Amino acid sequence: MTDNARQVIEALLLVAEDPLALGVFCEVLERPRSELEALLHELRDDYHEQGRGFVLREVAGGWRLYTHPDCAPWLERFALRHTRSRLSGAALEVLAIVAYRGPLARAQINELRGVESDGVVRTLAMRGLIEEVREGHTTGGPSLVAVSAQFLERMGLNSLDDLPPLVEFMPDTEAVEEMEARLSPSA
Amino acid sequence: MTDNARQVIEALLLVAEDPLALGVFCEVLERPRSELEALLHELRDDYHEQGRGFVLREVAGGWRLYTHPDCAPWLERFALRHTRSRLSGAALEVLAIVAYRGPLARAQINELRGVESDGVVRTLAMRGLIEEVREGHTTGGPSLVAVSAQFLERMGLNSLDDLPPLVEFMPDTEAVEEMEARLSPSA
Amino acid sequence: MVYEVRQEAFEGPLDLLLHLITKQRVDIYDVSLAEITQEYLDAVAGRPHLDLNATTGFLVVAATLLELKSARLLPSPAPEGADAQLLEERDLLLARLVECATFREAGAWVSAGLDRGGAYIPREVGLEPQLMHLAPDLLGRTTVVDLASAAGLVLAPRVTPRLDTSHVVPLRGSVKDAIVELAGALAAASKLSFRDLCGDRPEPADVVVRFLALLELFKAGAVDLGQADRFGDIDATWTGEVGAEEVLIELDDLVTATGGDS
Repeated sequence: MTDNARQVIEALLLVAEDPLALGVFCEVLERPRSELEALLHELRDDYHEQGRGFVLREVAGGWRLYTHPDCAPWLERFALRHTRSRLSGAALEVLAIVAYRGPLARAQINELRGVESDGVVRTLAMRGLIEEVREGHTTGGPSLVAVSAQFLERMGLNSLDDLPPLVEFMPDTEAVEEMEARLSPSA
Repeated sequence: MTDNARQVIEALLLVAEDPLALGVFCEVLERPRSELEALLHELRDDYHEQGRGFVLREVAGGWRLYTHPDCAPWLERFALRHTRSRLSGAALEVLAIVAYRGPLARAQINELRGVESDGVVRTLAMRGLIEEVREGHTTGGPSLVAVSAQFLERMGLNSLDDLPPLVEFMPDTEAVEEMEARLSPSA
Repeated sequence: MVYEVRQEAFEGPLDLLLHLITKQRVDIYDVSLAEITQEYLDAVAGRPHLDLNATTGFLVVAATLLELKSARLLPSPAPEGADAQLLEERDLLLARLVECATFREAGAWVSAGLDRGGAYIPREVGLEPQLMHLAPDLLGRTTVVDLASAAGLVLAPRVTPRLDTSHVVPLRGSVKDAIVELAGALAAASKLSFRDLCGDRPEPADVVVRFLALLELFKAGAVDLGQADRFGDIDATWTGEVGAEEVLIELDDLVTATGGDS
């Protein structure tokens, strides 16, 4: 019966259009989480060891099949769509702010960057990388933005907890001291 | 290098929405038909022997991955309860193109998306959201697709004129800015 | 001292300030506002039209710099209080700059992550036809806005990666063609406005090419130019003294003489 569960897991992964949460497997298969989780890990390792053209990844709170990154050049030849246009520096900054400080209001983004960023926010929302959420699900509350599940998926993150601590990106003490010196009125 | 070809074949099968003709594999991999055909047969037998949840079948002049028939009962349960009640990104894109640019030929959709979309078009037609119309109601004219009355009704639109103007939804194209910068002598 | 203040390169005053400070090229209190202003005006003068966003952005930058500078230059009547206030302002500004630099770095990390993630292509084929009828309503919560957003993205002009060919002069042939075309039109009508000469071609590149062609014709003495008022339309009158052929020969000579790098 374990073999069968494994088979059904693979079939489910084949028809899924989003990362599938562990809970979905549990419900469909009516088996305990621990067992299914073990099977998913086993499958992932299996594909890896057998050098398959697909990989199983746990991202954005679920499991999904992806093509192996080594195959990307051939797939680009097959599907032009995947040559994505790159984001501007401004867009990446806003995306980082929303990932680390979100959910937050547009006005807060503007304030953090010291420049009006509504256009960039709109572009990111249209690309599905960020989305509007409402505080406490009440209507009439302030409209806040947060990163989307699609963003997590694209980044290969399971949740926002997997983001590296922001402190890693801070300029080092030396650079800060230098900035400070240059800003001092007595400089 | 054979291993790699096998890997790329699997990756192609994973992303394909329609059966892939042998010629497609040849084109992408630049390898002889006989070699690739042998690999496809090998893969098919592989999946069968390993008792995978998916099978590789040669149908309609091409190769495609299907779920294993034994898994059907579980997949039905999944389809009833867990398929998301929203369109996939690809389906939404095609529907948007047909709504804003239709009636248009399938080839035009593929061109606009930069990727073969016949499978998605078929799905949307099957669900009654788009339908085939004939230019000038003549027989033998090119087959065009347009959104259906059911689609309008479901979206709460009176006619296609009620769609919001597209210009509001165009991203702030970095491309336009870049072009402008290139024209300006100070760039 | 050379300042590299290009409006399009900076996203607001914080960005500019961060650049000026981290480049270690200038002390912000030494920044010559007059020079920055002049450089900016030069850049603006070369643009086909004035970008309101960039212009107001510049005003914000200039005002920020002016504020910082005046705070430093003005003698403070009550040194202690004023110093404390200045220090406080400085600390606030420093904190914002550090934040700005941090998120820029984080953005670079996000970029690398998106690139890496882009190599993984998800399976998104979905249910097989025989199961499709079991799935809930496909349109679900799809709104008109979702639809329009998807259309906006997929129908927007596609950004394609391309080689930077800006070092190649792309319009020379076109200028020649335009000279022949304009000379023909002017010889026939004897007098035409620039607007007429551009005809129904609203493309900025075409307008530029025609303008350059008109200047060449003027330089060679083939046309006389007149402009009734500032920003008004330009009238071109065919002198009949020089033909298009001669203008072209002269242009070729010029190109050869300057090593083809005009």
